[in-house]
Amino acid sequence: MESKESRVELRILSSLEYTDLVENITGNLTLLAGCNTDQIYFIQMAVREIVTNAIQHGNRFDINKAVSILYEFDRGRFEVHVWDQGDGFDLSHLPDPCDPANLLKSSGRGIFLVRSFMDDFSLIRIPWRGTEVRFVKKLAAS
Amino acid sequence: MESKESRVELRILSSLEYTDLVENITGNLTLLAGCNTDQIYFIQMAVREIVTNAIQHGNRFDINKAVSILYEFDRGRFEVHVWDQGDGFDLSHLPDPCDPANLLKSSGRGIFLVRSFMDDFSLIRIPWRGTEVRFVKKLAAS
Amino acid sequence: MSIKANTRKVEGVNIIDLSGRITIGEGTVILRDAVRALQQKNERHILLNLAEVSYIDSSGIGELVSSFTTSRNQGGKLRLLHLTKKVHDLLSITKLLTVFEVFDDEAKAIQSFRS
Amino acid sequence: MSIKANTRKVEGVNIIDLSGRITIGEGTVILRDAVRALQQKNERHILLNLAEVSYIDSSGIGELVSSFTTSRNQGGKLRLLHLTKKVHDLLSITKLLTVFEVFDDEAKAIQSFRS
Ligand SMILES: Nc1ncnc2c1ncn2[C@@H]1O[C@H](COP(=O)(O)OP(=O)(O)O)[C@@H](O)[C@H]1O
Ligand SMILES: Nc1ncnc2c1ncn2[C@@H]1O[C@H](COP(=O)(O)OP(=O)(O)O)[C@@H](O)[C@H]1O
Repeated sequence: MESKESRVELRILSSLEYTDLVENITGNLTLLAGCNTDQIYFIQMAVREIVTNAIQHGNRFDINKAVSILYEFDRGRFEVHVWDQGDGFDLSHLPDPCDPANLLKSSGRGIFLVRSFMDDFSLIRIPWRGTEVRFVKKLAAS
Repeated sequence: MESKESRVELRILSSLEYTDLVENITGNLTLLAGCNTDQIYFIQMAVREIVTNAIQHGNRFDINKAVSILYEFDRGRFEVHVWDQGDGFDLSHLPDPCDPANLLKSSGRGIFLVRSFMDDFSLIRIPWRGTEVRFVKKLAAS
Repeated sequence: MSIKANTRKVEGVNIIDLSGRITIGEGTVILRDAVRALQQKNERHILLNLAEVSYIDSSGIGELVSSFTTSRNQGGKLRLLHLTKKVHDLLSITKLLTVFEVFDDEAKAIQSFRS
Repeated sequence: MSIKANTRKVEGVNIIDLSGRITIGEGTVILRDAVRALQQKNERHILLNLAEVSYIDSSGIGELVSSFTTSRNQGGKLRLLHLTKKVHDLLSITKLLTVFEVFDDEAKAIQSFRS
């Protein structure tokens, strides 16, 4: 595949049954993008965490709501957008899972991990439509 | 996965680079649907042929046009819809590739094969929007 | 794709050998059930062997933490054995290496419960 | 994922050993190029060994047919060896078994070009 941009969109229902499928597809696409083993692992993990959040927190497992995933990539970057049909949330209000007060909490580490491993992370609330999470992994021009 | 219906939608650009990806995804979904090896082979082939047609004949490799694939399945059936943004064609005017006069033609066997292996096949032209091809493979309740 | 948990007892320590993927859903449930089964029998020395864990997600990490805290709340001890590089890195970045006692050697891990 | 074509000559017959997937794009191009290379050297006896062909799509089938007709138009012969069940079934359903001469045995296939 040349350095022109590739784009693939995927839409699933709000059930965790699809997370393995999404992981497989993400794996296929990262290979197509020429990612190395570490990049594949980090991108698969990031997509899994964010899609799980979209199903769980965004659409609250409502099977009538969809999660859309848009992959855009070329040799230099792998970008992912995930939309759900929920009310969104405020990134600036998320507790820091590494704060000693939160260390023993049993949740709240997903977005932290994604932000640690991805090069760019943002969240947009789209009024009346839902939430979009976007992140990018830069791929070293190898 | 229970017998309730699953639904996954995929959108790609009009380039043959995506056909292997689509085949992989189709493979993943047929496994999720509990298809057997033969069913997987036939469904993968059918999707490949119809998506290739959509890219090639429908969108004429125009990278600005998309091909959408909707998979709907449960334990009893695997249904696929493929949309392109082209002008469509008339199924009833397709030459029969098995007619002795056509046997030595180098093309024109894709739809014939899909119709041979699938249980249902139809084509709808959607005015100003494109063409939808739909087919179904019945899965024996095993 | 999913996880297996086998429990064996060595010198008074219950070792749960986990293999596969500890992820949201089935993966975390199997881990939780294996730990709870021991806690219900009042077994207080639990060692989770993660050598064969190929993948863990944030829910899996959360489940390790819950297992640790429920154990501690009962006056028990839950420790970790044989972290793969991936799991080690995730526990490191989430600062959980400061919470868990982690061992590379089964004998030493077992011994640690004596003190 | 794609196809390989290796040509060898046995008793005046050019055998192209194909392996992999003969599908639209690269797959059919490699087959076409291998056949053309022989035709340009005026080699008229071509045997396509499909034993290792795991998959063929309608474009691949079309390429087999083109190879056959260009060969015949030059007064040559192109025959098939070792069809897998999948390829056999596809050629059967498309009535192409009535077009191609197909062999299961390399020696017999080679011999057939003598007559
Ligand atoms: N798509 C989403 N829609 C609404 N809220 C979300 C979404 N994603 C995350 N959140 C909120 O952010 C919090 C932190 O998410 P995360 O870091 O992934 O941890 P966890 O999922 O374990 O809670 C969630 O508990 C939830 O309140
Ligand atoms: N999506 C499509 N849009 C427009 N025309 C199509 C489409 N799919 C098939 N066709 C027409 O039907 C013909 C037969 O298709 P097919 O049986 O797949 O054989 P082939 O692709 O080898 O020509 C094509 O040549 C084309 O004219």
